[in-house]
Amino acid sequence: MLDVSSLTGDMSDHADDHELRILQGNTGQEGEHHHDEHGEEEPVDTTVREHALDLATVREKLRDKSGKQYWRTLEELAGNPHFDELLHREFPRHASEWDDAVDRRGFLKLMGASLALAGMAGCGMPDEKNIVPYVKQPDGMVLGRPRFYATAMPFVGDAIGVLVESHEGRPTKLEGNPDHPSSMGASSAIVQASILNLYDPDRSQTTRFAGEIQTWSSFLEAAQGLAAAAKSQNGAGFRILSGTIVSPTLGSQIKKLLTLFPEAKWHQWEPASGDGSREGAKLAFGRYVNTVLVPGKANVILSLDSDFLASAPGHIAYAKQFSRRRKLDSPSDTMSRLYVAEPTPTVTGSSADHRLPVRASDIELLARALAGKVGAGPAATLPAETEKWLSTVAQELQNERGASLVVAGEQQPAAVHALAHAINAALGNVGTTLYYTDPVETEPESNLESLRQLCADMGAGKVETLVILGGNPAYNAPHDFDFLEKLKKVHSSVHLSPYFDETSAYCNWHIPESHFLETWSDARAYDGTASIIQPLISPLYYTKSAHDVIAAFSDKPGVAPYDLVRGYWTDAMGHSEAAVEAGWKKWLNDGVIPNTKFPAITMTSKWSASSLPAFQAALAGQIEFIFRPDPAVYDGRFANNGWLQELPKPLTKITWDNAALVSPKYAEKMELEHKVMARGGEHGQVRSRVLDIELNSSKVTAASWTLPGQQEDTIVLPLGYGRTRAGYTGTDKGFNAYVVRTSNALWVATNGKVTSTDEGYSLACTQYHFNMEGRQLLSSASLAEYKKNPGFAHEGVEAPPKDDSLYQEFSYPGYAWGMAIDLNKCNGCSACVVACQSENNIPVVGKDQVMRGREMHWIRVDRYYAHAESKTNDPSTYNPSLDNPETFFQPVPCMQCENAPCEQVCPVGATVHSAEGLNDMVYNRCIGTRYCSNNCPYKVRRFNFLRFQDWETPQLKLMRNPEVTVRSRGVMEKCTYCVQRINNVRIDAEKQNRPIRDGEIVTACESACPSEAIVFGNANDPNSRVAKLKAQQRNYSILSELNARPRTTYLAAVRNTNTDLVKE
Amino acid sequence: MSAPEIPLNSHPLYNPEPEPVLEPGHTYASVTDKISSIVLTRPLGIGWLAGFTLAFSIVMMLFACLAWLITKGVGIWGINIPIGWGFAIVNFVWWIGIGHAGTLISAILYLLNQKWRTSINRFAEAMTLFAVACAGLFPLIHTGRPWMAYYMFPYPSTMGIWPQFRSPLIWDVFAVSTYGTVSLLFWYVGLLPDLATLRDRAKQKWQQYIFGMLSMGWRGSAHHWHRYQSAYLLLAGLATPLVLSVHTVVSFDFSVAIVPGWHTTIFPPYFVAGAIYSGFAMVLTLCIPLRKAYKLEGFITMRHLDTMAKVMLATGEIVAYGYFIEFFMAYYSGNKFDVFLAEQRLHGPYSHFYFALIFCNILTPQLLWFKSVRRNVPLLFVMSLIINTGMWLERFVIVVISLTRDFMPSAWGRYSATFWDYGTFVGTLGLFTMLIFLFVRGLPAIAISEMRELVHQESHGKEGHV
Amino acid sequence: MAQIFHRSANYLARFSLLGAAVFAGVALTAVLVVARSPYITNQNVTRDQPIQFSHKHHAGDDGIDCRYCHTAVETSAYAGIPPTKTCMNCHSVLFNNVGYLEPVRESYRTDQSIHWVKVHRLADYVYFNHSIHINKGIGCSSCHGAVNQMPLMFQASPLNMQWCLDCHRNPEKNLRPKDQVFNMDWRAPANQDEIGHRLAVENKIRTTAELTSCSTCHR
Amino acid sequence: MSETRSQLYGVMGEFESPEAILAAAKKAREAGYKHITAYTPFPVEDLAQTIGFRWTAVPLITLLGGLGGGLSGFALEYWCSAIAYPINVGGRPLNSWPAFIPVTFELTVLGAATFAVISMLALNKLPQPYHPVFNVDRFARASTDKFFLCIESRDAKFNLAECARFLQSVEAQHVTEVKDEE
Repeated sequence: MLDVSSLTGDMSDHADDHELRILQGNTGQEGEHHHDEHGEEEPVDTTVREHALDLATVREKLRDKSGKQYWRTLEELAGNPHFDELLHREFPRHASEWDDAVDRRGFLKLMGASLALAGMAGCGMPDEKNIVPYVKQPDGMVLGRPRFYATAMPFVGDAIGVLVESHEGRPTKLEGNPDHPSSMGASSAIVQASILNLYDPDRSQTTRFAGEIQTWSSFLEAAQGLAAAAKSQNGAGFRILSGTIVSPTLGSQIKKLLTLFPEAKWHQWEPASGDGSREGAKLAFGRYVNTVLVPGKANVILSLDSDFLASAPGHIAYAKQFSRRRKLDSPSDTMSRLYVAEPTPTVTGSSADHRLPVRASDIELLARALAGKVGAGPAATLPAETEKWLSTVAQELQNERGASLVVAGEQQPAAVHALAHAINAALGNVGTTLYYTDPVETEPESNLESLRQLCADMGAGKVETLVILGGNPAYNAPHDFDFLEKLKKVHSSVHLSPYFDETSAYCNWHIPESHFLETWSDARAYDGTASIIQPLISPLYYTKSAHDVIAAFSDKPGVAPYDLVRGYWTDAMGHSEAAVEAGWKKWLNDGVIPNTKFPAITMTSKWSASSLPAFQAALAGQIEFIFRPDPAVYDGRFANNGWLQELPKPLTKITWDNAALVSPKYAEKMELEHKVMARGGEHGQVRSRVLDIELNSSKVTAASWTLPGQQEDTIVLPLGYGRTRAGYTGTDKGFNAYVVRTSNALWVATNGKVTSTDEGYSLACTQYHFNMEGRQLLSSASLAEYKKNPGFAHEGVEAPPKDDSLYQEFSYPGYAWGMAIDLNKCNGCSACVVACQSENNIPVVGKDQVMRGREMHWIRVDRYYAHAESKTNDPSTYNPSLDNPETFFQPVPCMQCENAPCEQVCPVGATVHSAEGLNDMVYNRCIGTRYCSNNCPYKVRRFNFLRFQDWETPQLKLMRNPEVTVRSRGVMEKCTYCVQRINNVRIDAEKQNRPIRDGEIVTACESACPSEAIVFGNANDPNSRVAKLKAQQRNYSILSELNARPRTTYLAAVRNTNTDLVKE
Repeated sequence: MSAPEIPLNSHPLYNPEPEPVLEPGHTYASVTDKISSIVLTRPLGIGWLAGFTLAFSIVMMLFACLAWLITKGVGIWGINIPIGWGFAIVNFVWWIGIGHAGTLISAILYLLNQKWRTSINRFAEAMTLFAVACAGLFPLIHTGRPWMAYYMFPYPSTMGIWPQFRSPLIWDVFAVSTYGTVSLLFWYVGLLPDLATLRDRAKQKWQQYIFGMLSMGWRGSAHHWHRYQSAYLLLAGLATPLVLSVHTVVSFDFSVAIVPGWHTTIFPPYFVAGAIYSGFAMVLTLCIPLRKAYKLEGFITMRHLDTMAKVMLATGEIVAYGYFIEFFMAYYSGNKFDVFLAEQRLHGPYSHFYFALIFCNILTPQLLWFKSVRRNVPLLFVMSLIINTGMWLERFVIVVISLTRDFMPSAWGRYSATFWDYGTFVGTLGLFTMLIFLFVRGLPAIAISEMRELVHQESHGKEGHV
Repeated sequence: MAQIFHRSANYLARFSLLGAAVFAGVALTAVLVVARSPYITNQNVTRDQPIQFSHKHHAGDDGIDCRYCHTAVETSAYAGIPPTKTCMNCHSVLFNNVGYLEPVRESYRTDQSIHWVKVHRLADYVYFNHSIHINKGIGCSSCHGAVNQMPLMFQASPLNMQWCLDCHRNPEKNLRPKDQVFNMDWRAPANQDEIGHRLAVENKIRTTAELTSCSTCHR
Repeated sequence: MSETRSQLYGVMGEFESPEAILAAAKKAREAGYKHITAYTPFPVEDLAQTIGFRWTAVPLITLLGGLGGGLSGFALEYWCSAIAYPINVGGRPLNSWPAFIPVTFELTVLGAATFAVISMLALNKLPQPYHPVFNVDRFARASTDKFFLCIESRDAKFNLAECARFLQSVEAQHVTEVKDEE
């Protein structure tokens, strides 16, 4: 298939503009696009029709044609029967991807996709549908039954084990792998969304040289040439730049290469995960050490600006362990207690029992003081208020020696980490609530210094060949490094990346990177456990993995990744092919390689806190700018992912944008009011003031956003936005914070100048109103109160008793499906939202539609600030209660009310009750009066105001879950408790004539939830988990006075507050 | 001139010094001639042509809006979640309300034996039909899939599914279609003798044919009249409860739902009163120019305007009472959602709509207490326009404001209409006007035979029959 | 005034009014009838297939079991259309050079799928599952008719929702002993009512309320 | 009109006022004529009774129509919701009769109204665009300002000369014979 690659990339260029329109919810634009675009007549040589085609001829025909002409020619070719046949011949694989509902046109369009031949979409289609069976059906495949494969998603110093649901060879959904340490069966929003990246039509599709399409083989030749050149001078001038690498195979490949080129250098750069933890460990122990937390064993946790529940390696596992310690079955149960000191609210901070807003730079002072208090270093003096807080915490940490835990944040400097190590050691926590292992990453080093050195060499013209494995330094390198200018001095540069991005544009060679579901590889989890990454689908385009690229420069070019991985593990298993052969199948099946978890090592401190230089506290009132990865698009690598772009960020609830986060006090001072717009309003569109930020001798214009709970003098600049070459979805969204980020102030910057402009910027915010208006929506109490009054959630609301009706009520003798959501565990991470989107084919509607209040998420996570007040309901109007409000999250799916208000008002019976108590939604009966939505007190119904679904883009067709109807324009939709999963499990159970077991049905949101907050099951079965939860006194239903009898109920949140810190 | 032997109490609207409902000196022939000539002989004036052309072009715009709507979907409007209903439903309720005056005048006043109804009932009924036509458009087009709207009718489908009769929307379907049909019948029956008149007076053959067919060969024989009157009386008797039921059912769309601001028991009476209120306002809006243009002051006298003004005043007060009760019940019940909504109406983002509504519907009509105002035709005309606006605002307040602030603060939103919302609304105004224009030139705008009867009564001091 | 209409106009007028009413009624009925007719349901329509495959020959005369080709019918939602390989199992030796089987051999040679024309088409929003019906004792022929009598395949049942409901409301009419499920010639015995009820209990057939809940078939 | 063979339908006289025709009709009845018809531009009280037409079936038919409409309405709703496809809607009972009242009411009115109108037309033998009386030229005024009395030839006592004389005797003007063309 090599040659065909020469057809593709160019067209993908043109395709880019159109294929993704739909992701923007920009309906009515699809379909004839390519014809519109390339419609005009041009003389075309039709001799090609005469004789049968082979790809060589096609290439011949297309050579030196470009743009419109190129398309005309392709459309000519598309008309040629031989060409069609050729496609079948060249892509038999795709033929096998179809279930039996495909028609010829769809099939050709799929071909079109892999050739980016969307011009063929116009082909006529026969009125009858066709069945396209396999020629030779793969072994073990049963049509219509999904299969699950274990693999792992490598992600910044971690690998998250996943099970991939695959329908007839199409991966459609990711689930956590219960056997994998960093997943434990759960996942995160990013993991859930990564499947969309696989099918993203904007992905780069072919190798290019100087922007022109080239074949992989021509790159191989070039690479060998470069290698030879490098070899001749011992590798001097040969550089590799990669992200953090946790793939043992890739690591060893690179190291082997470096042995070939002794003078060559390998640099690493991860823009959003700091060097602090690395260098901190080195500072404390004299060598790089990996820290593994065991929050499950901790009774008291202090987080020093660490968002360990929602980011950084292992966070899913940590969230799981932590939530298990927040489990309350009865008032007699105990809970762990979480203290968080942080500059800006995070998911972790919001779950804290006590949270202290501290500026990022003062965290170190806090750490020093704490060290002093626990005897791990010299004492330090704190402001009175903080002092009181910290001494209470210190006291408690000491009371819980060996069962306490202090965690330092990724973005905190080495010193804080070193102090944390010292404190944990002093508290005797090492070995219980945390332990140390060898580094997980192949080659730990200070990323900042590494990149600094590379840039220096590049600047000095010392770099002949630069191979960039993933990453996007042109976009995310500190701007004082001036990476781009220096890159121009590099003689030949190679960039491997999934998109033709900011960096690719300036490199000679661009190699499209395979998605992790497309290639063989391996990766280590945060605790060292290794997994084999197996391909679930052969590459949709002509993409390659880092293994291929490194191999291309090695002495054995063109070795397949599979052989490399096999080879590495053969060596690792003591060079015994047999051992690997024996284990291989099981490794793939389980998704983990047994006994590869790193053993705990004992470290002795080679450092004392007293050796720290004197601490310079920042001037009071001085504004501090801090850089943070975005909760959705992270460092920008997910910018083109529509699901993540449209995911409301846990705290701000903003979608499609980032904003400079400011504190209410600062907002009041600068008069940065929020203006709720008439269209969409509180649920959709808020206009906020635009700020000009001058920082580090550079300038950026950003929309401001007032965030309650943020430290007064802190402004957060979230990274990852303002991409210029992200693709249709991600380009030109938000502002680019990297522009004002310099190497000397990588995380915390001061001496900036903020000027508030008089212009406004409309942000798509899905939940603006932050208080509960005294309604019983989210009920919470302190542990003490709960013990005193376990039924607190039911106070002040009188729900009508069950037998109050004049009429005879319906009974549910069989299964009664129900859900219980433990607000004590939910930390708002929003994994459920994306999981639901992926499972239920929920469309992305785009910023404009979100601003009109039309996002389609079936489950939303409401964020409330208890007791927060503001006379204008605008956090920008300051009120002390906004300084550090108690934050709660409440996932809201359809409540599946037994007395559903929506059902009674539907004129056509499109939403009615099932015999098992589900509130069925029948799309094909719905005529779209929207009466049900009006009458739904929980507002969980979603309406297809326009044609939001993409019916054209073939890649997205492949991604759809065939078990769920794809809704079209004009119909209402909503959460169904994943009825497709219920039905499939029930059918299997019935075939065996047995009842459904508890936990056999897992809804998408439930399985994704890292903190086990969501439990689904049969409420009729007293032994089911859900029934037990519903039996708890904490269990209540929202707005119970309406007597809608929701099947989804909530367990009231309980905060384990420390009475010493409660202000009188 | 009404007869002294009639006891005072036998006329609910008895007027001690009644002035004529018909200018004196008219004969059977003269009324017949004056009214039928408008249809038969009078040439099309510039005014009519200009007005009609304008109305027609607006209707074309309506079609454009509908075409775009069908192509793209209801998303082109301002609606969203939580505000699932916007202009479409507001307009629907407004139009259907206006559509109440006609049947009310012809039916209820007929039963109440009000002579003054005679000269206005015909075009009031016509207005009803056209208003219902405009109203009927909206429930159809506001659905996400209008081409599936037939699901709302009970027909034996291959799916074996039937409409859901607990839904007020289904009640609407039946109420509105019944109302349309009965109004049409009522109107047509009333027209029969006049069509015969036109047939007999027509000069051109084609006119004779058309009116001849429409009049079904009416001969005005005593037998005809006998059955005719009996049927007409029955229709009046049926239309009276019907007219009350229709807006009650429309109010159920809201009061049956649980949304705060919708779920109130005051709605049925207060919707009906509001309907009559806006209906009469619209009758005034139409008949004031009409009597001027076609010199019908002799038939539509000050007495008519005065009485209609009084009816507006009365219904206006009922509506005011409705507003008051909404607030009263909110605080009296202490229901936190209702209380909150009540306050939102006064202080929320849409308060200006509410105050505008109070001005139009409560303050303005108080002027009608004064005879001088009721007699001031231009002022009356302006007030009728203000009240029409006010009633539209009332529906906006009910539909939209309630939805913007319901149970879950997290889901609160706001609404603002788009170009297409306005386009569709204005379009129906055009449609209505165009139909009125066609009507006044195509059919007798005043019931001729009833006028002749009136001449008879007036000249013989005899009271109305029945 | 002169008479405008001829006397015949009386009859014309009355007749046309009556006629209009009658026509409306007839038209409505016609629509409802057509909606149930093969014209819409595609019932009993045979379609041209790339290969004139005869179920009568294979299932009837040769007595090959349904499951030999439709392998997934007991385990999956789809019965499964056999891959070319399945045909070649026999036809690599039997009739291995007759012309009308060339498309099969070609497909096998060139690794290109045979494009069969769909005969049974359910609407996309209906989720029919073969396996559960088979396992609960609904025979193939209950829906597909006597396939072993069909030289060319056609859709034997209307496959509209009303038809599905008829069985979901009282399945016992069609329940058979498990061993009869694949028997194309099975006919309901005289005592089907009693047998049906017994089987319904044995196979734990769900209640009508459950079987007629929307989400049983629609998602 | 004289060319075509025609038969006599009756004799018709014209009057100026309701009172005049009322008086004439009385006299005609007293004179023993059974088949008399009066044509007036608007309903004249007692006229129908005077010429011997009292009872009409319209109200009864209307009542039946109303009952039919209402009953079928409720029956439809009950059957759809409780028998044809009984399904749990928002926990409401299958027979939610209070919710069925509005439709029942509307259909009652619809049935009654339609039947009232149809019966009125049918009993009046409408549509009937052709009728002998239209042959009389002056009859056009019957829908404007003149009142006509017609003694039909099917009356047992009918005799052209006598009837004409009789009509003149009650001050009828323009007494003409009404011809019915074949």
